[in-house]
Amino acid sequence: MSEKLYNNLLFQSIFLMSFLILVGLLIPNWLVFVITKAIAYGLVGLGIITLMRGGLVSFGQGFVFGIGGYTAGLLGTQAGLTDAMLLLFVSFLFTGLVGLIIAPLLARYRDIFFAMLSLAFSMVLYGILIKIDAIGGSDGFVLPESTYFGIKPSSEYADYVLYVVAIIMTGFISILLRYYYDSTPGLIALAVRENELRVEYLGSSAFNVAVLNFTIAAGLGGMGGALNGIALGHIDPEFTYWTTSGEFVFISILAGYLSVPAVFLAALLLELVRSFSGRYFPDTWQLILGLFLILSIIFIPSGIGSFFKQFFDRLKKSK
Amino acid sequence: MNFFRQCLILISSILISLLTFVGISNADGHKGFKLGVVTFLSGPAAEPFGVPAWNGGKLFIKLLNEGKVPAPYNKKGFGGMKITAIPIDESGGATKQVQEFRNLVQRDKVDAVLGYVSSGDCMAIPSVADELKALTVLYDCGTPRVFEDASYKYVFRTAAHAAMDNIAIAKYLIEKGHDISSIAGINQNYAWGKDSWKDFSVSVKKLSPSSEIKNELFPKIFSGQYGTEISALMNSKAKVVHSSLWGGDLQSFILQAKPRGLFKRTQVVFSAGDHVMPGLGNKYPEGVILGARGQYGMMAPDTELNKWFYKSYMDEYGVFPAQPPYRMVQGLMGLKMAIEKAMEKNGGKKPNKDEIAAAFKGLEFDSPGGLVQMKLGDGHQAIQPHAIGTTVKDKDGNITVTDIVRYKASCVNPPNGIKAVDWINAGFPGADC
Amino acid sequence: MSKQSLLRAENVNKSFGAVVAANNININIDKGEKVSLIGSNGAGKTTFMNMVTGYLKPDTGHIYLKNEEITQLDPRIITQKGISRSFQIPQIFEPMTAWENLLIALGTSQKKHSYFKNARSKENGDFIDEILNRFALNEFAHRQVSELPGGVRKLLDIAMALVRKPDILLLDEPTSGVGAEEKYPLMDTIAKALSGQGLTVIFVEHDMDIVQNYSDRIIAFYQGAVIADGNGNTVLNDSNVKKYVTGKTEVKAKS
Amino acid sequence: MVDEILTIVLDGAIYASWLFIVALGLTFVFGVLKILNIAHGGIYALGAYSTATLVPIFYSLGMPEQLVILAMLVSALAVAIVITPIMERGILRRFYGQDEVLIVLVTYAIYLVLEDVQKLIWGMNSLYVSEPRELLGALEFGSLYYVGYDLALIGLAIFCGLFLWFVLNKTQSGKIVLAVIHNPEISGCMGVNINKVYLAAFFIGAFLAALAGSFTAPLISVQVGISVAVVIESFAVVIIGGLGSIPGAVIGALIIGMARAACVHKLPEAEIFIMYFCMAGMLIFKPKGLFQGAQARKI
Repeated sequence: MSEKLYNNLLFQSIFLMSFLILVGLLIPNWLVFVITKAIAYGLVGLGIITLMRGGLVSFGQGFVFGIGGYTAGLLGTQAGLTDAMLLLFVSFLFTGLVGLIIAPLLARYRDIFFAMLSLAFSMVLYGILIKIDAIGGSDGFVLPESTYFGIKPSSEYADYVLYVVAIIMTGFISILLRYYYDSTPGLIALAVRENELRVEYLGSSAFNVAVLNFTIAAGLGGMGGALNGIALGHIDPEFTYWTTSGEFVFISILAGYLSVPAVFLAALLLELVRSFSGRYFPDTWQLILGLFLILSIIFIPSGIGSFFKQFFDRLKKSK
Repeated sequence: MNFFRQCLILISSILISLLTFVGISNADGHKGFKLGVVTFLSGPAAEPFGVPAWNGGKLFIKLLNEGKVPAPYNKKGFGGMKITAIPIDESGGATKQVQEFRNLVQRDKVDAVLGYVSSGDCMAIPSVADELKALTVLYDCGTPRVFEDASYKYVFRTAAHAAMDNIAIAKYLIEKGHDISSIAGINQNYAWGKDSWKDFSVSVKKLSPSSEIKNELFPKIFSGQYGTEISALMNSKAKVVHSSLWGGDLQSFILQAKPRGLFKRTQVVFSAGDHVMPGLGNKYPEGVILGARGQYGMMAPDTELNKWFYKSYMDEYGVFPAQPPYRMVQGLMGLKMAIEKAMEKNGGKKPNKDEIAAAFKGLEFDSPGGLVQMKLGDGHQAIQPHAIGTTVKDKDGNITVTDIVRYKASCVNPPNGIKAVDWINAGFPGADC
Repeated sequence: MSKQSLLRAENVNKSFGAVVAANNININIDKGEKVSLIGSNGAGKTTFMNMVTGYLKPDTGHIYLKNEEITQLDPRIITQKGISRSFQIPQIFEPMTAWENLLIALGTSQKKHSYFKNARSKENGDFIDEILNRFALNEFAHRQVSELPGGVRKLLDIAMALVRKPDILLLDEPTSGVGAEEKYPLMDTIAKALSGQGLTVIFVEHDMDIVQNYSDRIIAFYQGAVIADGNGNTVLNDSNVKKYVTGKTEVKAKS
Repeated sequence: MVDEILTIVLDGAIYASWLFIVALGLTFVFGVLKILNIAHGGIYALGAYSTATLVPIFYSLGMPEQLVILAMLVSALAVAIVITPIMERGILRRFYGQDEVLIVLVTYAIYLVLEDVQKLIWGMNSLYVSEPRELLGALEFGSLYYVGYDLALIGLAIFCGLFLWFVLNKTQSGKIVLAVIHNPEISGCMGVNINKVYLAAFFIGAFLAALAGSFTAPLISVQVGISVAVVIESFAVVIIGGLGSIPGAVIGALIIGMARAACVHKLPEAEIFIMYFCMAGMLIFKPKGLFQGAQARKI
């Protein structure tokens, strides 16, 4: 009985979440903040991974990242909605809806064409955002400070509270996604990745799989964008720029599509490399980031997730 | 027990990596004064702005630490404390800068942050600065909205905002008898460009109500190609073309417009036109009216402090200092004065940020560009005297600035409590010229 | 044998540029028949199969399944309506195990899915084990399919098509790419697995011995047209078939 | 009125020519190698830097002014010669056959590296080479002056396009390239050395990128950060025209160039948006671009 409990996904996740929440009390504030940002980026990466499981990679997740961020920001500034959890949730739903609307346009395409068209969508959004002066144009705008159930935490704890909220919401989303990946439709998505023709001849629709996965990816990206905006307190059209989208693809390729926690680890790694190289090599941080990308693609082609999987598989066997 | 073992490994690896990072970030000790300096070190704004500004700042900090700066800045460092500067790249957009700012404050635990060229960054940073209670000095950016739309406790701007640049140019055009019956503008499509054009066009309309706006172009920042815009400006046949372009954009615009005769046919005015002169040299067109966003570089006042700074910079880098180094040094001077004033009050201890902020409020200090007064935004926003001139070729064929008209700070800056736009619209009430 | 028409092609034509791939084809197949399609390469048998499964659309003509027109439908819909197929080169999910391949095939055949229920449930497992058993694939269940021998891959491909319990199963050259000595055991396994379900099977095959042994009706194609249709002896001894399909070799009578 | 239309057409044509030269290499490399090379913008910047370095040397050697165009060609060639083995042989080759999107990411990483490489080699100062632009004098059109050099860009664009078209369709090696574009596997089986074709195609793409940089250098101040906008502008051209299509690149460049010129003259508020607007329209009505040959889906 107890053995079963330890191997239960829900139990493991809750254990990990509580551990991270406790750790958040011990680590310095900046790291809490960096982890929160990594979670935001990781959510978008998780979306791309969901797509990757169905054989697609989007090079334009800045599109949904931006929509999520602006949704949260505009609800905050225009509608006075400041509850972080509500903002995250609404952004998730709204961006998911947008994703559902444009998914049929994109779902007909595969490989590089899918990637490029999604990138084009993100650029169109960028073009629109820099044009709308009412929401700050290229400068973006500042978000109001968030509240939680009507309470505004004091500034020393604001970061930590958001961190806790991010961990809990992301934790449960990750669990749901894991269930989805292991469910029959999740498995069919993997099959689409391997051989779309066969899936069609088995009577399932690769198109529907792409639409569903893109919608999920959009929702996750939107939530990531909202979390990023809330954490930083500022959003601008840079959210949707192609360089931002490039980082998301990097996170998901570094993580691989096998493991959910690996995505967040990859996002954290990218955040740390970026911020430390920016801090210690302000003149050449792009060079370092670029080399880091190339080397990790060369040496970990199937992603950190594959290490995770091997590691746990071996543990299981050795038992 | 396999899950426990997994957890143990995971936990210990996370802990080890965390400790490593915490160790790195706390490695350097904390004795002198730690200053985060944020300026463009990459991207198109680096060469014309970020790098010369930081060159000036680096030199000045070095001389301060050595105690080689003339009075009243002759105390070593900041009130005897050695200054350690941490330069950070400003490129990547406002959102990235908010994060870098948090890193500086929370991870590097800097005592103050000096920075920001981009108006977008200046709009984004202050609210975070107040939230984190981090002393922040904005040294360059121009948008008037920072202290007009909100007020902040820990944020100061040691340079005048952009309204002054455009008001002074409008006044100059009229005083020198230029034809301003029609105007056109080419400004970048973001806060700086839009505000600059609005301030200029409204000022001209106020001073000469009959003048007509022909053409308002707002190309994207860093677009680099202006062929079509130049045609449109020349087709409009406006008498005056105004531009607040800066950096690489301004350089490219000049290079592309000059052979097409724009500068011969129209009176062109650059509200921030001097900082590309060291780079362009004699490719800079003649007869252009320009401001330097203060009395800087070729339009600097003839004071001891300026002569000292001009010479030190020239000796070190081999080019004359344009506005960016002046403005960064101005920020450092303001910060130094505020710190030393706070130390006088608290008996020479290292002051905390509340003490420095209190001392900074309403501060007045001399800079190479003239007297800086923290008068607007309830003592958080500086005003300073201004100068406008016209380019001309001297007898050796070198481009220099002539016909310089100097404006008192109170002549081209609104009084405390009035928004720049409102002040212009009202016809500059209370201007003391 | 009931005379209820299961699959019917009426006046089906298809050409690719100047090449006529289907020339006024009329075929009627009843429930439970085991039909083989023969003809040299390019004769039109694969084109016919592809039109039945929806990969190609006829230029003119109609195809009916149980009197319902399926001419313009997508492969996926046609599959859902009851026509499954296997492939000449097995189309299986290479990095997965045989067991997982069947799990996916099973998943695609299920109408309702739960997004939060693990696909590897006991009932799914039992079902797959039974199929594996039927195709004698038990020992390969948990091996990655890219490592499996050709015959096993063929079997798995067919097994996947069968999971959905189709009305008609189309087998595209089930023994191609398999060593000569393995062909008969393979066909035996297939025949055994397919038996007893009243399943209609249409297969494309080049080996005339296999055609004779495992089908009760043969349709011969030449240049896109059906040149003979009937039971084994009739078709294989048809002069046109001899000339254009089987070549000069005399075919020995069915023993 | 006529004057204004003439101006718009001329401005649009100049800008379109520039866009076309920039996008041509990108679309060609995509056509052959199926790589969307984000580092294209970085190579463009290297070309500009290399011209800004070589041309002053050329002048200081006292060479005749008219031959400066040779110096510009040489500088573009030099960039292509240096960058091709490093990028194609050294890095990209490892990834052929892998996921195309992975390769896009690799080129993105190379783009980042190139950004700082420029800084490390040439420092932060901006460079100017406006001299070649004075070579061809100025021409008067209506009430406006145009610089001969800018108009010559139109000629250069036409030349580049025709030259590439000629090489591909009228020469033996060009036909081999076309065969590889059509089906690399079959061409490989038929004895075509695919690796060589890829190397050559990448070289041509890199040369075109560097050439665009070379000929843009006299127009701008060459400095860090000139590449980021180029990536997106050439990308927009290619999306509108269809990935991998040379005629598509012509049309894409003309659409953006003309639309932008018309906007600047008649509707300045829309200028920065127009490129994205064209792209959005194309995505909605013809998502594969005007000249897209590749099929969208396997079934």
